[in-house]
Amino acid sequence: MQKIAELMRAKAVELLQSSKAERVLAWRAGEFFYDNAPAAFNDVDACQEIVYNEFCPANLAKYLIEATKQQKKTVVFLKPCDTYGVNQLLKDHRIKREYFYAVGTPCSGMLDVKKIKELGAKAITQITCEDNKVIVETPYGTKEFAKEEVLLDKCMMCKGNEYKIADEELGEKLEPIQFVGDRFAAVKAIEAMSAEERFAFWQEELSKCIRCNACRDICPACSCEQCIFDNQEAPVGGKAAADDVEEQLFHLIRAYHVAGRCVGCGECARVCPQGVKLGLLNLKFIKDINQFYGAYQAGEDATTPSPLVSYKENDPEAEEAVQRRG
Amino acid sequence: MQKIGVFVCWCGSNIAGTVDVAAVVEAVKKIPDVAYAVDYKYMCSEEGQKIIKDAVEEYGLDRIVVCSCSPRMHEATFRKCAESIGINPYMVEIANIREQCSWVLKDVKVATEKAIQLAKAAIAKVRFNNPLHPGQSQVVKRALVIGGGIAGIQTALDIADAGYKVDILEKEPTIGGKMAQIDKTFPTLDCSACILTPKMVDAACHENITIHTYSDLEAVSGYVGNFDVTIRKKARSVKADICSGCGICTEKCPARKTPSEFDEGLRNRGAIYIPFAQAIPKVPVIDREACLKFKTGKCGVCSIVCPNGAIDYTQEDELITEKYGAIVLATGFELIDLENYGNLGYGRSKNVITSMQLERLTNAAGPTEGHLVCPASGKEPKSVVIVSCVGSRDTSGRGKTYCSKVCCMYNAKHAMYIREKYPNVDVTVFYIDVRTPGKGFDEFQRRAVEEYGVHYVRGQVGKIMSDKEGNLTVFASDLNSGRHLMLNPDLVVLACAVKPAKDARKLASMLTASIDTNDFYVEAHPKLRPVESPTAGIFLSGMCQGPKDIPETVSQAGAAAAKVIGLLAKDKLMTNPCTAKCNEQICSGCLTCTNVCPYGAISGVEKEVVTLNGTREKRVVAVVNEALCQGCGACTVACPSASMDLQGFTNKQILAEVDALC
Amino acid sequence: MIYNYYPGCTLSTKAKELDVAARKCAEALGFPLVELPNWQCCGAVYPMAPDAIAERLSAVRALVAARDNGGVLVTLCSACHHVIKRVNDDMANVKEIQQKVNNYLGLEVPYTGETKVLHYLEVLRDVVGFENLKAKVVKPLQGRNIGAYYGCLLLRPGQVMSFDDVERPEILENFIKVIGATPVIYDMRNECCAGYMAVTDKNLCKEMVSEIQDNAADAGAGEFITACPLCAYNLLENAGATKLPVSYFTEVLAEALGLNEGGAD
Amino acid sequence: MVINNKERAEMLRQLAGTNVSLCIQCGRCSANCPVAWKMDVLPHRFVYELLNGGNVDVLLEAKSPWKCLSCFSCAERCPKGVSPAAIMEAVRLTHIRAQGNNKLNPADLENYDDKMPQQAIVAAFRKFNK
Amino acid sequence: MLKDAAKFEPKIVAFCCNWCSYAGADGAGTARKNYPANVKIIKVPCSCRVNPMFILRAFQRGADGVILCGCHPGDCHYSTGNYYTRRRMALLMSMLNFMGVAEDRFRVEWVSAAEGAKFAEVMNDFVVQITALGENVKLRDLRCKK
Repeated sequence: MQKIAELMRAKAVELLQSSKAERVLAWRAGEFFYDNAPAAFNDVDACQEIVYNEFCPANLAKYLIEATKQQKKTVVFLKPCDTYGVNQLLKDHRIKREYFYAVGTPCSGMLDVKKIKELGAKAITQITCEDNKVIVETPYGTKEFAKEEVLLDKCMMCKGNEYKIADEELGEKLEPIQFVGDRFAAVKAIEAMSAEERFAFWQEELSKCIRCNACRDICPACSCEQCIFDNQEAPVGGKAAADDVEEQLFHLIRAYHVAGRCVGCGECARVCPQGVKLGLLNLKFIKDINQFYGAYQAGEDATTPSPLVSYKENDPEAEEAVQRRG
Repeated sequence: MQKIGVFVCWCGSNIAGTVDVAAVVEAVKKIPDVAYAVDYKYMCSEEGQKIIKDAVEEYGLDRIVVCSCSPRMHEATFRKCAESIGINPYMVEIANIREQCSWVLKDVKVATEKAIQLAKAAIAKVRFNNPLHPGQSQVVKRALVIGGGIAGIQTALDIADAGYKVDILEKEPTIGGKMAQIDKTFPTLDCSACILTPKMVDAACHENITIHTYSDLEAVSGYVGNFDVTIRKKARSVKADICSGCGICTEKCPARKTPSEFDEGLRNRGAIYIPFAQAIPKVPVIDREACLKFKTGKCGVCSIVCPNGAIDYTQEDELITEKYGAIVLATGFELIDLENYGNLGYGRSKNVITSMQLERLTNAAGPTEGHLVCPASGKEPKSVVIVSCVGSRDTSGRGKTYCSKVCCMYNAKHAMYIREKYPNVDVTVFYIDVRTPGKGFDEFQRRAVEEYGVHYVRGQVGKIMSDKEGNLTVFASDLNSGRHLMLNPDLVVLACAVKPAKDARKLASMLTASIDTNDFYVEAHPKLRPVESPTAGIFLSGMCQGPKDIPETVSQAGAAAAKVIGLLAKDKLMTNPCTAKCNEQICSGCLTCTNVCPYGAISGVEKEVVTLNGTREKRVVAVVNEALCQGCGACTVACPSASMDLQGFTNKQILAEVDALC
Repeated sequence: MIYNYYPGCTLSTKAKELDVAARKCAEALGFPLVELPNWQCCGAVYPMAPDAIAERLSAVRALVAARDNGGVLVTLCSACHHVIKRVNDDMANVKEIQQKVNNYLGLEVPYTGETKVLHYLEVLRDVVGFENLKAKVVKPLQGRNIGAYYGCLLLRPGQVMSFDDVERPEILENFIKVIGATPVIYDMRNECCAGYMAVTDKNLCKEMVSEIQDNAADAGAGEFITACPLCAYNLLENAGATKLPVSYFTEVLAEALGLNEGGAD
Repeated sequence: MVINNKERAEMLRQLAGTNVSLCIQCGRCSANCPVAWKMDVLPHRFVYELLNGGNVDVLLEAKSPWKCLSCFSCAERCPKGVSPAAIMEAVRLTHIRAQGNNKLNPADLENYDDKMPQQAIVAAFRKFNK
Repeated sequence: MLKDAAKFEPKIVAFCCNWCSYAGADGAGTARKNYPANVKIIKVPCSCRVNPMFILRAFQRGADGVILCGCHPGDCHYSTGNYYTRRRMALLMSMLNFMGVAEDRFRVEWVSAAEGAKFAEVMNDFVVQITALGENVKLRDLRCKK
């Protein structure tokens, strides 16, 4: 990964110097090496601060909206999974192709520092990956974990190492993650519950929410000028009362809202400070859409219309669809 | 502060009989902003409207709620009333307390409570109503009539005579329709062809009429005043402009195994054929499925004998596009097939025939040159049984639930002209009821009995059997005498139910015209708008709307034409102002909405907009073409940011109703 | 698929030929019949009165037994088929009957018409397939003009029996073609033979059967086949001057399949 | 207890379980009945009397129900889905459900033709006896 | 306070498209085909105008049942509106099921302008169904776990 970071810096410098771009979107180190954050780099010097390691989960795609507005050609580094979000933004006409230069950036899975800490690693000083092992250095000694144990949940549903959009690719593609199981397993487990159990599950989950809006802010499909939740004219409007529709049904509405446009990146669940399993709602819609209307992956390309703005004459009726899911 | 007036109609006893209207008035008076409320016997009457107008003046009302019948009945009336006193017509809401309340409920307390709630919902909605102003759209001064039977021809002639261009679209190779097949017409017994063919010629010669025969409707888009239509002119395999209509090809064609549609299968026609002598256009057509040239590559006789070289085996279907302001459906009818009535022996014995076959058997231009014979033996019958209601008034699933309306009269006609020409032939009509309302109709039917000695037996036939020689045995009941009969007629005529043309449903889908479960087109109102489809700009003429005889069809054709003329006479149409509207300030320009608009009314336009921060910015936003938008609202739901809203049915209005009812 | 089989009372006594041939052919054609244990007589006539619950019980018991053993019930006698299929329809669609019967029987799992009732002919047509059957015919009955006699119960009411076109059936004619003979269509093939009048009004039977015999003979039939023992009885025993021979369709089937060799012919 | 005509008509309607109000009196039932020529009161009349006439005596005294073959051609070919056969059955049941009204004597069984199928005997005893 | 089950009168909102189902409801009225007063109709131009959020809002505000009626697929006055409706509502219904709330309180029915009798039948049936389910509390309680 360190090698990739070097390549990124070199590429950023090259593109800025050749005037192919005015700006670079990449990651900058945070307080610790494991809390890297998205950042914009406007000149060659600044580019030296670009970092890349197993702790760069954020998708930079959404920052391209600003680039498009400012009409500034921007270099953006995209991990394979990030490219789906870019395509979705293109499809939604929120970004324009002429204002960004996409550099495919290899990824072998991002790690979840929370998991590492939960497994007992304290005061982490260094983390290195070797094949499927993660070695964690702490003042109290070295700990070793299987990668599977400490990968981000979203990386356990990795879509592979292909870039769906890229002007060029940096270095060689890395081996795709090997622990990908059935991404709908958790959804199926809930489906198998009784109605009462399902209700109890969601009541438990959704009651944790503090309405911080992190889930919507991170989402590459949530890119409106003004969010419906902030629009008084919208059918969900009405901020005042705690018993309002918006308050009670926020997650259902949010998930429905991006149905057909959600690329399944898992970022919403990752950034939730309360650990609400809200990504399952998105996955449920993806599963239903695949099952009712045929396989569809949002962000696969920038042109195919979403299943919610298309139809077939022999689509299943609502009741039929629910039963068919079985 | 808003000033809402609520007007509660009794509709005589229709509403007041079940709803305590005074209680409704009292209840709504307590609602904030309701400045005035009153009930009256007939709000739609002039006196009722005056009450509304006076109240507006006296109380300075700015919004009106009428609790009355369905808005489909009188919304327009009350909107006009509001407009006449300076209130924007779209500031009116209707609470439907008749169809949805007094007519479906019996208990006064329950009905009154529901009426109050419906009134509350309407009041909740009207608070969010905004004045709306209809736009205008151009009217294309040309009409399309689909179907070239008597209904279509008459409609087209009436429109053309008024000075407008009109096209007739006919799927068969000739216009004329079913009336051309009929021998004589009731109640005058005059020759059908003699009165139809001059009209066919008129239509063909009319400078304002263009006829497309052997053609199908391929695609339709647009809306009232502006329909874009694609017509498929099927390949005739004969060059119409060169053909002289001499008919040599039709005589020489060696492939003669196809039953003639026009003669109801009573004789065969060639693969190249002209349906009948007076066909218009008199240009043959090659039935490619029957033609040896097309099937085997060998033959080509027609092309050899044609003196003009008009045969063209390579002709292809042609697609033509045209714009129309109005479309008339005149697609007519056909007889039901009798597959569910195997007990009647149709198809098993040639001597059991349909009424339409009888028309061809008695027609001088028919397969027997008008000699009535039994098809099996070729001999004149000695006795004929006519069976009414075959497949009509049948709710068992075998036939049609409705009365076909024309059979009683044509049965009398058939019986009469058999007796007229062959006084020795005994004719018995089995009937359930004889239904002959209409001018001179009952008199006509009575003549069959009184002057022509036709036997009318109240009863029905059961099984019809035939032996090896084709002799028929008919079991029947005679209800008036309580007897069971066994007869041996030589010919049985089945008065089959009529049904709408096969492609009626397909056309309804293409035109978004309403259609009922029997595939008859639905009129906008059964009494007050009988020749219009609920879809603006689509009109109905003839049997396609419901069973009717020729005089009725011709009247309806004229009525449909008058409606079309009324439409085409306008230069511009007021468009429905309840269109989608984009809030450009928050529109992100994602253009998801464009995917679901059936009219292509939304486009992305780069505009300078004021952002939410108050700054100006140039970006793409969705813009609705109000002339194209029909106001379905699909875009409002597709829009992720709720910047698309539907005027007249805004999110706020609908949610206000939801809140008021929950 | 398990082919639960309901022979009915007549097939185990007076119409053994119908039964024996049917079992033999079924075996040969790969759908061995499994006789329901402890079946009771269906009652021979469908009890039309909605309050006739007891009269429906034996049919329901057979249906339940079939449901619990794979869900298919094959019948052969037209009357049994008629009664069982109509009672099954009642159990599926007539709430009152469904409730009363279930209340009476006190089944562990209430019965609501789940069993699929198939006539033997339907199995031949829809499961074996006439084309496949044709391939197994070793002794085509060439030169025989056979009039299929449907009678009334096999076809009516059309909406419940949904067996074939109730006025112009063709299943037996197609069957006749498959076994190599020539079907003769005559008008009275789906008219009643006078049925149980055999017991009370022999003269009426004779009058009605004569008409059927004449009608078939006039159309060129040399013999009848039928699926109903009572039809067979009436056609034979109450015939007048015309007396075409009658056999069960399973008998001619066995003949065509070559299963009669060494049999008790 | 005296049961009036109206009540008896209602009892028959219940017992028949077919909706007579659908009847349009077309007479197809009577035309189709293969034994109509042996009947004193034709099938359509059985529907009519329960629908309008209320002359239940005519039905109860008629010989027709004892001629009816339950062949269902009347019901099958009724354009309205009414079953005159069910009314015939209701009339039969009205008779035989009353004590001592059996039409067949089990002792006669031995006189029956020995080829007579069980089916015929069971059927006849169902139709004519309680 | 728990309502007396026997006297429970459910609140039911019916969204009806103007061209088919609202006309069908008028037809039910004209033919005097009774259905309970519990059903209150909100007119929309087309079933595709009905935002799933409207339905959620109705439930959240106390509706015990919501039914959406439109033209039969293929017969939409606007050609394609109800096709979109069908997809939107299938996903909504499936999600309500997934969350263990109210999917059986929500129904989609296609009722044409000619089907007045069907309209009344559907409403009668729906009222029976909702009455049997009792008061709707789940959607309101979804985030109320203390």
